[in-house]
Amino acid sequence: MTRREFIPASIPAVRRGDALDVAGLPSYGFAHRSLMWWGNAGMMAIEGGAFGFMIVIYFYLRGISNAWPDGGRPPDLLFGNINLAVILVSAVPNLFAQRAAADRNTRRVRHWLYVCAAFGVVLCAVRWFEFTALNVRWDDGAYGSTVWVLLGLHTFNLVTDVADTFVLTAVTYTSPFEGKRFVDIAENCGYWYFVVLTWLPIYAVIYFGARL
Amino acid sequence: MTAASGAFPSDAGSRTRARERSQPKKGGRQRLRDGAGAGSRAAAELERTWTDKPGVISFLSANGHKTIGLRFIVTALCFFGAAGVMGGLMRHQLATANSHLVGPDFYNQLFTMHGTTMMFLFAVPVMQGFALYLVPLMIGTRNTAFPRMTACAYWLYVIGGLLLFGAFLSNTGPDAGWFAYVPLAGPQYGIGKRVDVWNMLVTYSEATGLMVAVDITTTILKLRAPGMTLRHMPLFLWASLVTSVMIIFAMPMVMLAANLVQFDRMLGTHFFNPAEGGDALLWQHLFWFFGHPEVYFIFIPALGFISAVIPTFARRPMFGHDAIVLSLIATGFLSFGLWVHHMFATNVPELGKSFFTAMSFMIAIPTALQLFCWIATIASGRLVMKTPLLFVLGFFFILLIGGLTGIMLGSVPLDLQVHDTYFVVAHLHYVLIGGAVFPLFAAIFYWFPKVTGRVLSDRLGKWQFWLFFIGVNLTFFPLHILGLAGMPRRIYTYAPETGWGFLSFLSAAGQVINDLSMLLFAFNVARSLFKGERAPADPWGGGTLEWSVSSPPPACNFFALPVVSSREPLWTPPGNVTHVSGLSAEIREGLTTTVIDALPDTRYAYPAPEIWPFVASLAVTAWLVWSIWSVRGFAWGLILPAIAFFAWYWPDKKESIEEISWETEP
Amino acid sequence: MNGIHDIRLPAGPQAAALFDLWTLMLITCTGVFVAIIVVLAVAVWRAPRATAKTLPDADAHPRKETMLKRSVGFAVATSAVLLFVLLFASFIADRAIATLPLDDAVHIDLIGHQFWWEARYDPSDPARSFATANEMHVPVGRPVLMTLRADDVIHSFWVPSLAGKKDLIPGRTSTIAFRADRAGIYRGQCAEFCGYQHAHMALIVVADAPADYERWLVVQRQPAREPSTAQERRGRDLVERASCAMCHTISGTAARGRRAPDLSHVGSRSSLAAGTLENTAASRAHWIADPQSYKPGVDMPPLAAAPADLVAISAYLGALQ
Amino acid sequence: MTSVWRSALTIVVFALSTLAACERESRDFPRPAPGAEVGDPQTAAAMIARDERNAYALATGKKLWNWYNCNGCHANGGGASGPALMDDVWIYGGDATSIFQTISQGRPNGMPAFGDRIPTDQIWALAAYVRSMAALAPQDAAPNRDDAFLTRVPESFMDAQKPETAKPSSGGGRPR
Repeated sequence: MTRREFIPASIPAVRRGDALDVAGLPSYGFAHRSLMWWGNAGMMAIEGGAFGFMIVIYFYLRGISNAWPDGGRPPDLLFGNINLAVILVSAVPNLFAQRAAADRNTRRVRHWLYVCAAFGVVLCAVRWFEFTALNVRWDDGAYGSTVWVLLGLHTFNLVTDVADTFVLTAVTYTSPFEGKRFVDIAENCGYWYFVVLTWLPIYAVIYFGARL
Repeated sequence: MTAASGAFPSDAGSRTRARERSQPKKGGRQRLRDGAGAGSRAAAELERTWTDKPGVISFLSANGHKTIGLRFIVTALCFFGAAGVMGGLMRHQLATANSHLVGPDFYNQLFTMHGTTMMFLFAVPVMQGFALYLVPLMIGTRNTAFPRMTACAYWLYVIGGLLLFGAFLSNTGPDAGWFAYVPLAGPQYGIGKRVDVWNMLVTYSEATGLMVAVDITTTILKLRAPGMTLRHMPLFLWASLVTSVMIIFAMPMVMLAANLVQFDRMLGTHFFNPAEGGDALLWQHLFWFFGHPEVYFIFIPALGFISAVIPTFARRPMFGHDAIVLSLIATGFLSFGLWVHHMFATNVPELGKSFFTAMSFMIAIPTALQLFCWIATIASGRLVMKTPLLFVLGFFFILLIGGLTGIMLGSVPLDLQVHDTYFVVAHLHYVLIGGAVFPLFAAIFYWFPKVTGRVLSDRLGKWQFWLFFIGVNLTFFPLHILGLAGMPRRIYTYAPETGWGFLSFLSAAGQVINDLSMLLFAFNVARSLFKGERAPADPWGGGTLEWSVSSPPPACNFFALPVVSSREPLWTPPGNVTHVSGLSAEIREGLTTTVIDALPDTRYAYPAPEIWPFVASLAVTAWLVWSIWSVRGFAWGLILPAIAFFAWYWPDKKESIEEISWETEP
Repeated sequence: MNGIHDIRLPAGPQAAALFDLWTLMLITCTGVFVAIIVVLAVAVWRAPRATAKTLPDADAHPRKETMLKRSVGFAVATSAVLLFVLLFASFIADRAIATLPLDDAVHIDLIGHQFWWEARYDPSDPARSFATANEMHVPVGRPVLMTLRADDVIHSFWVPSLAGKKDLIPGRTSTIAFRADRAGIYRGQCAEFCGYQHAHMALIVVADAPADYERWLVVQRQPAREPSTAQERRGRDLVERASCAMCHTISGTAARGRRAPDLSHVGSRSSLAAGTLENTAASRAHWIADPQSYKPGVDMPPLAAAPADLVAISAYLGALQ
Repeated sequence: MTSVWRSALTIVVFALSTLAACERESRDFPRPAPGAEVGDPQTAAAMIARDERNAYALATGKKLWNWYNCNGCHANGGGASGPALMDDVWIYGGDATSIFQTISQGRPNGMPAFGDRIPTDQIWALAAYVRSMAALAPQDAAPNRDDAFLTRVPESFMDAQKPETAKPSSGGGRPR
């Protein structure tokens, strides 16, 4: 988040007789001033809800089953830890990309979006190995089903946001380039924080829910 | 009252600043801005900008909130009719013992389709349709926040509904009940593709509900007219807001759960398979955690209708406005703590059950509070005895019975006797018909003039009301007694010795009366559309903003966005600032305001109509249908929606140029 | 196949407690309903009439408002109190049901199938254990402790005149206890939707005087009666040779199937096919010849046999007292 | 716009397949009928048409397979004392009529004759199910996994077997 986004809504609207002239208002704003932010927040609430429910299901099934993981070994930690490290680091270029968007600096935006996209690709690759390191199949039992769906849900968010990043990077090359596209880029970065933050509990559940 | 004038300083500095900002950037030609009232050149330009062009493509591309909202309402009413016919079929199958009108296979599909259609394809969409149509008019803006997403939601809803009925007509109708309990709906006992179709339909309708909910929430929070602080928001808006927020928290659950069942059926996962560590009861928890709030998605908007109709027809502001707002919010919260009272007969821990009993009793209090506030408003008002008010009074009578039987059902021990009997059927129909359908008709009679510019015949309306009132009670009251006499739900026939015949026959007779009243309504609508009396802007003397524009409203809703300084702007003298000016008349532009006190914040360019929402809905359909038929389709099908959504997002050069010329940097 | 099946005719302590609770709720709620509707009616009747043209009174009379505030507050408080009373009553009834003395209880395993009930008596003791289907006998005055399990989908055990419901859920075991205080025939029916024949899944509970009950037990524990007439003997041979034996058990014969009701004493039951048909020689023959016309979707296949054979089988089964 | 055409196509396909669904979804509960002439080609064709494409018949066949304890010898089609049925090797022929005869009249080396024990309808259902085990019946009608311990790949997503191809296959999934 940048300072600029925290500037309170100053009101350049003025009275003209009994009318309120808003011609001078900006045609877009960042953070909670933009509708995109609210729509994004709604989507995060929905997906966050789904994650939360899935975690509840995980512990519900864990609670009623006498062996967890049933039969198999818990997932190997290696790729999970790599993913955790990479995704945490990826928050940094994401922050710069968001700043650049808020400053409406196309060059810097592109530059940082490239870095974000690179991180995204790496993460998708690591995610692939994570699935292979779960040591269980989705149809091996309730445990397998739960971890596969849990990891799958987060992968879905990961992949969609990476795809968005690519598309937005491409859009920065189109012209004319409307200022409100910077808001979209900033919001996409905001969504990436959501991907990072939701990974923390999901990582903990998948890798240590079967070890505790 | 003076909040408006106080909020907008009129100092020279800001005026000059504003003027130089408002200079166009490109090509010096002076831009046409709104502000002048109807009849001006700007007004004509606004109409042109907001009117959709004729033609199929633009029909599929339309994203105006009035168009989409109306489409939602009409489609939902069609599904209402279809589901009603199914209900009638069931009542006539049960009218006599050992009846052979339909067999068990078809009967199971019938009651599953009836419940699914009523809950997923009628009740929630029709309420959201009303919200889509009315919210922008009531908050004084020109469209909802995300019109294209809402258009996409509508197409998903229609296609999902058509797929469900297509499946039903080809003998693939879901047959495991609208609650689809596993294992009956699971991979082993849910034979064929029937339950897959149900899961898909749920995914569709919940996706629709969620998209619309996000749209309405954002619209109400960010697009209110300047001066419409939270305290000045009419109750209908509060109801819509609470409902939308509830939907955002409850619907992901059922979407997720339906997909888990689908995974069990399609991929061989074991969420609900006890032999492999799953649990059949888990589904009931997941389903009812959504399923109980679902009732309130239907009920709370209806309360909004009531709170909109009563003040107008009692000629006074609602008594206890703040109390009602608080009880709406309280109801929203409490409704998430009730789900286990659908599961008292299962072996969930006893202590938990008592807790849920207490919760179920507690939620009666906010509802009672609203009820008393309404009665107080009526008692202290001067009544206009028109059809909408009549339906509201019918609502009191029927909902009260439903609510009281609801309290009985909330008690664990009593529920163990009447659970899954016809007593529950009676209860839920009293609640949903009394709590949703009567207010719905009140709303239709109340807002029909605004939507169509014609008034529905009041005489026919009163006939319809009395037929419906008698019919509903005759159809559903006997079911209470049948429940006590031990008649279980969802049986396709019964033996004469059980002695359930007579009351079932009465119920079937009542159903016929309901059908008559519905036909009368259809006739009334058809007749009034062509030769109903013309409606002025404010035929009922209502006080909220939608009555300040002509009936039907202009395509742009308001030639100049209003500035409000009270809860019933049409009933109170205006503030010293009455309207907004300076928004573009050449592109679809609106005004965003701050969340709490509704100060002007930014100008907002609404997206122009596009075909992409429709294409995207087709792509999603392709994916979901494909996923029913093959596992690979579930993975690869995702590519189609991806393509569609990115094509949707990709900027359109002409549009960008136009918008940039209106752009002002923050 | 016909028995008492009504919440309002309790025949056991629990059903009685529930019926008292019901009566209390009914009275209270009716009172509340009448009160509110009367107030509303009076309000509507006394309120002056107006038209859409009438100017709305934007801010109503202050004295009137305070009066309204008081009455609304009073109404809310009253309903809260009433709700609390009902809540209390509900908890009391709950305890009354939970605290049924269980000494020398009759133990029965009840297993729900699509679409019939399997009852196993004395499950713990193989020597004395036996199975019956769709018709249970219980002694008057002694508590019955049932263990509920489901074989395929969810069913629900419900005999309204004796006790509330309890679901039979696959993969879970639940228990329910009840007591019949009056001899009689009580009808129960599956209360959770379980498929095509959810409608034809009745369970007859016969409450006998202790002596009769003991007599019944003795008969049930014996193996199936040997056929006495030639016709009956023919019937048994047919049953053993034909498809019947694939699913049904008749103790002491070659029929040892485990998938369908135990027929060792089917002649002693009052109904066939979980309360679908009265148990007569004719109905038995019809049922065996064409079960799907009575219970479409039931697992029993039609038996392609000559009428004479059907009569013989029916006679044999009827003799299995 | 490619996605439009593809989706439109898929919808048409779905519409057609739902119409075809009538035969997949119909539940025809067996009514008394003169026992089918075993091996009579018309009957065979009719029965295959009715059962193999019909989800309810296949599910019934699967239920009977468990009830009549076919697993005792043909452990889940994997094979034990009896031959495996999930692979593509058919000693006495993999067509419905041959399977019908195998069940009703029995075969040398251990397969008993069930002709007078199991009604014809049920034998046809069993035959249809046995074919679905090897994915010789339409996949969209084949049963999904059981609510039981998973011992084999669900019939609904077995890899289709080609009776002529000789190499035995694991059935597309991990045998447990």
